Amino acid sequence: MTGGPGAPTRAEIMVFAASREVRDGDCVFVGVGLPNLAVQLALRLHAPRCHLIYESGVFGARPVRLPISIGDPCLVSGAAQVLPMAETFLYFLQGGRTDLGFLGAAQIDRYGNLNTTVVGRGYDHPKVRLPGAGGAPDIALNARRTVVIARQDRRKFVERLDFRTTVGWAEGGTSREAMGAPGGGPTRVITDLGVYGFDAETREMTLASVHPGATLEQVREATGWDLKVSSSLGATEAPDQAMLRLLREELDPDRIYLKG
Amino acid sequence: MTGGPGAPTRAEIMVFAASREVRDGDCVFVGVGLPNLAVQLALRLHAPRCHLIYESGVFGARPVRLPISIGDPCLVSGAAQVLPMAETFLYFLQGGRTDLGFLGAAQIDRYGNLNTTVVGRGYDHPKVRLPGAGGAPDIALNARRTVVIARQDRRKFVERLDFRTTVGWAEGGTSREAMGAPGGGPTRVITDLGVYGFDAETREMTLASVHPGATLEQVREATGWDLKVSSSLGATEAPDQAMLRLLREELDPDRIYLKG
Amino acid sequence: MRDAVSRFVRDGDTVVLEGFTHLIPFAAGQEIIRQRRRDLALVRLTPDLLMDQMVAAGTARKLVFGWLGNPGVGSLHAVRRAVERGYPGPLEIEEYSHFGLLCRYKAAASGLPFFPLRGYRGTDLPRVNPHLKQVTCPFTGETLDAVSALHPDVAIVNAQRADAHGNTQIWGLVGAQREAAFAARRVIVVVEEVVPEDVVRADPNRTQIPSVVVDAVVEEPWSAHPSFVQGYYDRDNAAYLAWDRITRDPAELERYLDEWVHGLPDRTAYLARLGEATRDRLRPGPRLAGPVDYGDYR
Amino acid sequence: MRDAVSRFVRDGDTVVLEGFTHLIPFAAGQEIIRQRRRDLALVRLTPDLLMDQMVAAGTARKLVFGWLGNPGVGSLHAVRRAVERGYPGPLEIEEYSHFGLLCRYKAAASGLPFFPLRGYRGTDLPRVNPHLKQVTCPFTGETLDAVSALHPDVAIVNAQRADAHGNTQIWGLVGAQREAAFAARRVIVVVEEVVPEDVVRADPNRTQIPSVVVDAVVEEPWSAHPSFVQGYYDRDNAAYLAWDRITRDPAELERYLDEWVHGLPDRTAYLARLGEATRDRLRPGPRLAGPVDYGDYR
Repeated sequence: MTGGPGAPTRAEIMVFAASREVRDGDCVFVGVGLPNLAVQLALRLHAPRCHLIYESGVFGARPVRLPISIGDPCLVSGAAQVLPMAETFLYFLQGGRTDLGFLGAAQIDRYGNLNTTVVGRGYDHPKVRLPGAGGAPDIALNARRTVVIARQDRRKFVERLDFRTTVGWAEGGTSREAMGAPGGGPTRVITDLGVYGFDAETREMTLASVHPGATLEQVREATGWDLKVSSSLGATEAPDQAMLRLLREELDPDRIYLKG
Repeated sequence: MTGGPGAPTRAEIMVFAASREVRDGDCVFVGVGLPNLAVQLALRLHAPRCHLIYESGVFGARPVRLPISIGDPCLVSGAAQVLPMAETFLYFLQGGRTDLGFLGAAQIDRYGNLNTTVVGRGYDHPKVRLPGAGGAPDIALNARRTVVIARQDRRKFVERLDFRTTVGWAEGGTSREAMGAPGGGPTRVITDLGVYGFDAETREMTLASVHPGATLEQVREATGWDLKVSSSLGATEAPDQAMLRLLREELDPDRIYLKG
Repeated sequence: MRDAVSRFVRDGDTVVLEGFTHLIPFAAGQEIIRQRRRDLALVRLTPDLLMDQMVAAGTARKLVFGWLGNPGVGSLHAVRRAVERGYPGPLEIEEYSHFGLLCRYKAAASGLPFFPLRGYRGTDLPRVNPHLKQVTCPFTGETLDAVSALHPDVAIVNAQRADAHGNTQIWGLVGAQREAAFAARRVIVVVEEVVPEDVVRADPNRTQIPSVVVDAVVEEPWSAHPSFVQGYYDRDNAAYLAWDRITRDPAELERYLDEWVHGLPDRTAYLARLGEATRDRLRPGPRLAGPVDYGDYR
Repeated sequence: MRDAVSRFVRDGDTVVLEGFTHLIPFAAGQEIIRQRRRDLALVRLTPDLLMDQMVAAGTARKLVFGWLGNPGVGSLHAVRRAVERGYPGPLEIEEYSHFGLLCRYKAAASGLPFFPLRGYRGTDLPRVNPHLKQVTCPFTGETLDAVSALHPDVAIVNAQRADAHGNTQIWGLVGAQREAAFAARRVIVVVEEVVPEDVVRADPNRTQIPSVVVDAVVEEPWSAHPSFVQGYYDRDNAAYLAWDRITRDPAELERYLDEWVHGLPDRTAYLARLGEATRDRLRPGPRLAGPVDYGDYR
């Protein structure tokens, strides 16, 4: 399945892996881009009754084109409900009605804490000013499960964040619980190299599978700390031809999100 | 103007006096019954641009019949806005957008504090169980001005309330301010015998005018404390024939609220 | 309706029945009476005739409310008898202002343990209700009032229409239905009409309650009678006035419950008994909202 | 528009320009640039291209925000230059999550000095922002996050339509417009169409903002371009993509402002320059909401 013209790209493997995190019936807080593709794929495959929630205020979206932002008008036309943004956060997220949230990050540490604020240690004079928090801190705190999707390299997978925008498992162990965080914490990290879980006790990120075409060595090279690896490390399941056709021909025909 | 078949009744004088409390442009939190008639009258006479707000969630109502409750469907059809009830309280009332609120009471004391909860001192085993708070405590606390409309007798105008449901000027003087009440406090009490203001310093209820047909002696008789009387005590202005025609023929033709 | 009440309303539950003057869940309340549920804590901003019936029928251990009356008419005699004289049995009460009780729903719907407001200071209400406390603003140091969250076991709300999944649309007074539904563990929606999904999805801003919080959708026309449904029927004022008379005498109230609730199998029988003439009298003329365009974005 | 901005927006003001991806007040923001307002504190959940323009044009002393980017495209280069290098001048920033900033509007709209939420614990945000503190629940003893109220001097919001009094209707994403309007001291509403009062009053549940909080109603079609208006026009993605290119070079950005803002007297000239073909490309096909009946109650 790897190699040949029909072989899945790493972006496609990421989207497929992310789609497997969606369970049927889930209320999913969807971000734009890869998470949106992942949820669309899940809807067509194994989770036809999952509900798409966008922080812009949309519940039960049925977009007939690929949305370009989380507020695209195609998410509204034909949706089940549009709410004021505040109520989307208050009732769906903080009210405990969200099963799954997807997040991205510029930096992530071994406990799944995220930085999307600044690169460089000086907050007031950052080397790079990133977009900031958006919906992420609240999604990470309140959703039952969160999945982080990010391309992986050493500048992104860091020993220490320059700024903690969004809490994951905090300092690991029971530290997240101790701060009274209501949601369930990060359950998966999906990159272009592999899929990670978190140790049930230490809450440290643990490599669960490596994508077809990538090696454990590449993964370690792209990680800024001494990476824990699962004793049952396997290869990430890749999408089959039917799924690829769905992704390429129906969901993102213009390759807007599947460039890489 | 008093006497003769066209003479105003005491209920009509009350409604007219209440209508004079509405200023043009006011946002008025309207209760049903006499306050509603008063506001309708004000709209037709001197306050064509006042806005009717009902705690049921209606802003800018234009009822084409006499509403039977604060949630009558005739208040919705043709209104400028319908809001969730919570937002009506949060934004219009607590947010400081309400100029005037009307209240009723089963008991009132000299500082304009109100009881609509129980008659008899035992809360758990009351002699009479009254309706309770409704919207009153919040209106009294947050509106810029409040006007109390009540028929007057000694059991209603009491030295001491059996229960304080709604705060007026608290214990008088600066005690209301001291508790951090944002609204302006009660400005008028209108009964079937007279109209009252509140002393600018002591905040004690003070008789400002006696209705045509009633006497100061009657008023004192119907008051359970030693009543303060304004040095400039006058007669309450009565509605003229045109206003009476409006009230009787257009606003309450079935005499639903103007029975008395 | 029978199935929904039987499955989702249990003895001892805390049950919110909302709808502010509009869309009062009479059919659901009467089904609860018919199924002889007991020891319920009934919660409603304005108890109205419905709670008078449910208290008289012995379903309630406790009444949680904001304003207790027959709106525009007078007292709720059955509730008053229970509170004043413990007749026919004791009834615990817990009272708020409308806004205070609303804020309890709002806190629960929002996953907050409390909600801050300006509402109770200077009154005797906190003296008789442990759910009213105060909280200090961490920025200004100011003291505000606060209510605790109320998480009902069940919320029952009426609406004009829903799709089969429970996406529920209301126009006219929306009251506290959305907050109550999001606050509750189980939700029953009772509608005048179940409509195709496309009807709801053609106007998503009208949806008050999303399918995902709804456990049962019951289609039951006229289920809010004698209250009203905007655009469908008017309040039956004659019934509100008659209630005042009926309930002054406990024996007559018993007869009413026997004839109109226990003696009838369901709402269809109630409507037949109510008669077509009454329904004709209550139907308003049309007053249509203009359509708006959401746009077809491809 | 010229009069509304001239009368209601003053140097040094805190100005909220809301609209989440939808109904972004571009025409109003560009008029503020044209009138050379200075030292504004600009507040917006998602600064977007509009704030990039306003910062580049030197109107802003401070930016208050939740997420800083060109949605679906990339960075806001002008804002980044200001924050990273103080170019062309210093820019103070104050940042929140979307929910946190929303709660600041909500507190102010509700007359509360703070709003409780679950949002910041375990992050570095409170370290750099004094408006993020904690509050203790008086019932459970639990510690919650809290934000202070934000009372802007001015809120500018776009909408599909309003009547001449300012009763304003929005469908599609309603964002934070209602909260921002109730929170503000002065409100400017910019609409695609001013409609007769009867159109608004035929559907009062659609009204987001009531006349009583509105100081000026400006009718200006296409005033949200290059963002979108549900049912009227789509987002102009080409413009969002072009912005990324234009703003990489400060000189080119200057030229843009000269040509498209300072060099044009008003929005009519902007639309003429934009051209009919672009507008045709952005118009969606129709997708109508069905009408509902409010009933004629007499």
